[in-house]
Amino acid sequence: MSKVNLAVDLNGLKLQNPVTTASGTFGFGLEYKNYVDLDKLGGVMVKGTTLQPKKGNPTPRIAETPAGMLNAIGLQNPGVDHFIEQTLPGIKDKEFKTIVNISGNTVEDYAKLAAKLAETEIGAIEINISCPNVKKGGLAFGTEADMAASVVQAVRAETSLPLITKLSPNVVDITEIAQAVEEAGTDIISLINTLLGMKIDIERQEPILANKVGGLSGPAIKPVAVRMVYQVAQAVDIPLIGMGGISTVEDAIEFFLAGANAISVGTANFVNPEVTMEILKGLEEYLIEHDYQDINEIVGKAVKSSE
Amino acid sequence: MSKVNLAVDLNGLKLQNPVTTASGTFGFGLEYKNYVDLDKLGGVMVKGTTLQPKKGNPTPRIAETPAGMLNAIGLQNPGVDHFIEQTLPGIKDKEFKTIVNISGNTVEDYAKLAAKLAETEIGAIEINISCPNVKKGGLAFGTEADMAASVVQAVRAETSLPLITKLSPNVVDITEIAQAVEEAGTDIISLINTLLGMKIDIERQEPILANKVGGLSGPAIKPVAVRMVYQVAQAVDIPLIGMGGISTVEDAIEFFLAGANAISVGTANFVNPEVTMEILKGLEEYLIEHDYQDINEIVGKAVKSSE
Amino acid sequence: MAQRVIREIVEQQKIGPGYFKLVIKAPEIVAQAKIGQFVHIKWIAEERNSDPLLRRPISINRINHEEETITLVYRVVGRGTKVLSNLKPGDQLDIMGPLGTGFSISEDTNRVLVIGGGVGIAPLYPLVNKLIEANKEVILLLGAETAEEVIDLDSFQEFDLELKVATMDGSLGKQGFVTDYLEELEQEMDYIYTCGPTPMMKVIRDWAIDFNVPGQASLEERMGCGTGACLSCVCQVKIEGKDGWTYKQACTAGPVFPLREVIFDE
Amino acid sequence: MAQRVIREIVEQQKIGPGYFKLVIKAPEIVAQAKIGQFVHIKWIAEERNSDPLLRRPISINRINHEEETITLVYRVVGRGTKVLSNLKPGDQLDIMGPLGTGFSISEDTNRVLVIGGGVGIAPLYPLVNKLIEANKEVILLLGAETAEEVIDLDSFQEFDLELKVATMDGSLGKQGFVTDYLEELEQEMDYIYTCGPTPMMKVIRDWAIDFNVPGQASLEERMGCGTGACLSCVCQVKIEGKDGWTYKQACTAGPVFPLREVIFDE
Ligand SMILES: Cc1cc2nc3c(=O)[nH]c(=O)nc-3n(C[C@H](O)[C@H](O)[C@H](O)COP(=O)(O)OP(=O)(O)OC[C@H]3O[C@@H](n4cnc5c(N)ncnc54)[C@H](O)[C@@H]3O)c2cc1C
Ligand SMILES: Cc1cc2nc3c(=O)[nH]c(=O)nc-3n(C[C@H](O)[C@H](O)[C@H](O)COP(=O)(O)OP(=O)(O)OC[C@H]3O[C@@H](n4cnc5c(N)ncnc54)[C@H](O)[C@@H]3O)c2cc1C
Ligand SMILES: Cc1cc2nc3c(=O)[nH]c(=O)nc-3n(C[C@H](O)[C@H](O)[C@H](O)COP(=O)(O)O)c2cc1C
Ligand SMILES: Cc1cc2nc3c(=O)[nH]c(=O)nc-3n(C[C@H](O)[C@H](O)[C@H](O)COP(=O)(O)O)c2cc1C
Ligand code: FES
Ligand code: FES
Repeated sequence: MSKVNLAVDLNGLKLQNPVTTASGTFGFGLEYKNYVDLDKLGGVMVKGTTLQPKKGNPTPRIAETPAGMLNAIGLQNPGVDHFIEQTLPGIKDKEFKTIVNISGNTVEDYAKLAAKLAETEIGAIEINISCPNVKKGGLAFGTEADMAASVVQAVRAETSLPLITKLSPNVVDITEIAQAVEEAGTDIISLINTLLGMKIDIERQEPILANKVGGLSGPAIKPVAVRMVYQVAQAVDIPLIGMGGISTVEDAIEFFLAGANAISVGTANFVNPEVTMEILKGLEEYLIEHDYQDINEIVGKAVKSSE
Repeated sequence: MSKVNLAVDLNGLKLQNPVTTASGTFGFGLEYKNYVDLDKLGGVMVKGTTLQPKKGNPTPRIAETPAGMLNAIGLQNPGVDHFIEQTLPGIKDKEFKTIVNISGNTVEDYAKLAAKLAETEIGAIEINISCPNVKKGGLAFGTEADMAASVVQAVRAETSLPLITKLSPNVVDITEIAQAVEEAGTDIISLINTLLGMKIDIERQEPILANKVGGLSGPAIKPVAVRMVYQVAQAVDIPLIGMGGISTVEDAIEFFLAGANAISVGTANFVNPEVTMEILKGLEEYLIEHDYQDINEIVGKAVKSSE
Repeated sequence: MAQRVIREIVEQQKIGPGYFKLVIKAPEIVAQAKIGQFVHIKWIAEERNSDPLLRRPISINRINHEEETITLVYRVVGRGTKVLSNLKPGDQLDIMGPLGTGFSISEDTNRVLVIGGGVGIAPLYPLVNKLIEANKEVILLLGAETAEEVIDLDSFQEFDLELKVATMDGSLGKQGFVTDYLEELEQEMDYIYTCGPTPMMKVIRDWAIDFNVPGQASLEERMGCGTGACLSCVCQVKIEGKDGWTYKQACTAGPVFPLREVIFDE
Repeated sequence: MAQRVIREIVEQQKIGPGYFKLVIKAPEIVAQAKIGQFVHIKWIAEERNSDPLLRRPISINRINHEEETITLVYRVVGRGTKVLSNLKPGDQLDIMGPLGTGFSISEDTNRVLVIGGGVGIAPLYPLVNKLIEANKEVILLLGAETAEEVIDLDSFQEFDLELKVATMDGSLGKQGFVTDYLEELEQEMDYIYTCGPTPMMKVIRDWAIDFNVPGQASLEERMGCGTGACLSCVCQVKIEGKDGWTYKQACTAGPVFPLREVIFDE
């Protein structure tokens, strides 16, 4: 038994603890079962799911960069129907909350996805309005406040499941988008998705990724992510799930202090498949050492201290 | 004597070679004299200069991040008059081109700065419309196309010196700003300035920087910078000076292949004060090994190959 | 079952120009490993430095049950393999494995062709060993840049098999591509195994289709997770159905795929 | 003249809890170094890894002209100093230096107070040595957490000076702050030198102003370039003029500043 409370209630989405895994980095929940005691996770954001099956981009799909990586997977997934029929039955009895990350090319796509998921036993829907790897739509939704809001409204109309809206960092003012999606009815905001980047092979003299550009993730982007969580925490009243480069418990704590109510681990799973368990243990230790009873006590502390 | 041509002509700004040092990282040109044969540099962008002397921000002004650093210097500088009277006489006879990086709070500030510099013996003016560390103005100019354009026009009206406009990466679509400043009359575009970031001290539970947020630079941001150079190279017809995380000759070559006509080295000077000389040597070697006679031959190669 | 362990390096030896052999004491991996599988490794970084960031996939070259060691043979091609080559006996290595499907050996085949190119020879020793144990007639074709780069040459020579080598510089065997030997084959083959550079495997696949020989190819793709989660390592494989092909993860559905079903960037 | 050199580590020794002594063969630095100066160092990174990225400033603790070595004494507080502590004799270190102004010694002073706290004691040995050589009457006050953390205690005890120690845990000397000794001073002082934690130096500065004693303080600030270019290491120093103060670079105008002119975060 844990001596401190780690459970969080994110505007209706109740997680046994605030440690979740980021969409696209943890498959559909079971891939890491040899490394992680899955039942101990707070939540799993499954791979971005679309209406129709998607093959994704040609390879190479990833490239390594200083303290980071680029990916251009292109949303390869077997489609939402396959997910509901084949994948969900295998994970719905796990202790973690299954959060389905959805992507569409049109507002209607998002609405249809939500309608299909509305009656399933999932924990929440995460609206990905920020995937930089889909040519049509994707990025634009996440970078314009009214587009973002209309996606959220359309999804909201279809379901009473907790709604998470995932923001893109490729914007001038992330608080503007955050406020727009809050108003449009999202229950939770998650941030950040990847920054758009490129790496060039200087011998072949062309971009390494087949898709040319890709999303930058990993420790390199952590300062940008922390800054955005810090800003959004002051701009909205709904809970935040912070992510971007979290690789250690110290990183995770930075996000809580910046105002995140829960965190998500992405790229770090690749580097250390046991990282989520280490963060969970480290969080408890930090709280005990610093005399807190509850993880919620440290949320936003760095915002308050600097006001 | 070099066996290959490294000289570049950036729309009138002639540099003996394309290796320059980024504003704010190389002082006013002489600080590195013990480490660098200054006369071998192509150009030096001096520390951001303002109309009035500025004290800058309180300390801590920097923080280290994974493969990067945050800075919030806050444009400490002795003011443009001091620069012209005291600093310039000491550097104007150097072989490198002196490029004066200017910052203002209003369009008028920029115009006045340009007017003062117009008759001096400098190589070019670099308009910093992207400094994230000044509360008023600064960032906004660089993130809105018409604001950016009006600054450029105002400066253009005051001087026939080569004009470089330095773009902020904290935008949705950098090509839009690039096209706006091209149309407004800039001769050259330099990019990128720093990404806005934050680091939190988890023991003190507050941001490390006194200014809370700062600009992220160094290898971490290189993929974002390369991507932006690649995009802007396809959107405008004027020369580009690429920067952001360049620490080795391989990094520099990525920028040339992405479409930069010259490069600028920032944070890497702190890590290895001799880095500019190493890049210069490495560029020659790369060109010779790959049978090029002229650095200009490799500019934009990765753009062409992937069209 | 794959796991993550942190285990000690027993031996690190330079075995050729840029080629290294690394022996690691790893009982858990040894207990599980099958021929053709790989490990996903990371040096223990000083103070959690995150550059270079990702793990590196390397095939298992030897499984030694007595010593409880596995051996990796790798070529230094970039930053990660360079860091790896600087490690010394006593240093710890972070290992995920054993991963992937590995090679499978069918009862019904007799005359088996094994073709390896460059560093792609690394996973072949355990395979050839098993084939010989199973009394197959093995024809082994090895290709490399130079004689020094023919991994495990001595060990292969100890087997009772037909061995032909091709090197690009002609320093050993025929000068040229290993696939040049395909034309010279005098007998019909029941089965092919191959691992090596894509252009080589492409030629072999085409030949296998032409002569209707089944087989297995071990592919390489950039990997993130190594567990099937990230979809970075996918390879194009023919299937029945609308498009006629699908992407499969090299880390879990591969790295070994049915040779004639592999599509190479076409 | 400061320069950048890559030189070999001769000795690395743990000298206390988290405290290390590093001896480096560096003739060029030795030839130039003045008391109170520092070096800006970086371990040679494996394959240019860029995490941690920046150099670390460390004071010169000893300059040995015969051996052509400099000694650094440092405390492990974060990732950089941890990596440093893992280096071994024979490893190379990338050094910029000698940097900064250093301490200056005036002819006109006789009774000199030297106060060091924690790792701030590190640069004081060469200073005290020089003061003794110049026949000054030295009163040396040293403060630390525990007895084990009083750097160079043995060496200082060999000098002919008045030495008082305060430790927070009382394991050596008086229990409490080293500044508590200020009240007990029986004689007037001509000059003060100090290096240590900011709260300590603040008390000393106030005392120096009250008792009108001139002096020098060696300050710490986060550093980027170490050459005056980046303006990250600035300290607030009083000057004549409109605002009454200005920012000066600790790396070039400091790290030693006139004690009574320093403004500490006020
Ligand atoms: C299943 C499998 C088994 C392998 N077995 C061996 C082996 O036994 N011996 C051996 O020498 N090599 C093997 N490789 C290739 C080896 O993984 C790469 O050479 C190595 O990752 C290069 O890393 P680097 O840091 O030196 O190069 P860098 O170019 O610095 O690597 C940058 C990134 O690209 C990836 N990458 C680069 N080249 C390759 C490649 N050819 N294949 C996969 N990823 C690559 C790296 O893993 C890393 O993420 C295998 C690859 C796979 C997929
Ligand atoms: C002129 C000068 C002389 C110094 N002399 C000594 C000495 O002789 N012995 C010794 O143990 N320490 C000395 N220090 C402090 C030493 O530089 C820091 O302890 C060290 O940089 C911490 O690095 P880290 O990677 O372990 O810590 P981290 O916290 O991981 O460092 C992160 C970043 O903050 C900077 N930083 C953190 N703490 C300090 C600090 N106190 N001062 C300056 N920068 C800091 C680091 O340089 C780095 O850029 C000196 C500092 C200065 C400015
Ligand atoms: C390989 C990979 C695939 C990803 N796929 C998705 C996705 O399908 N949907 C999504 O919203 N985010 C996706 N992301 C973004 C992550 O969920 C996360 O927002 C981002 O990587 C930042 O976190 P990190 O630095 O911890 O990885 C993906 C990231 C990676 C590395
Ligand atoms: C300490 C520091 C100070 C800077 N000051 C300025 C400045 O005054 N004006 C400006 O336009 N850019 C300034 N920059 C941004 C750099 O010129 C450069 O655009 C950025 O750091 C990215 O390059 P890098 O990754 O090579 O450092 C500064 C950067 C640093 C690290
Ligand atoms: S490496 Fe992640 S799916 Fe294969
Ligand atoms: S460290 Fe750059 S100015 Fe002092």
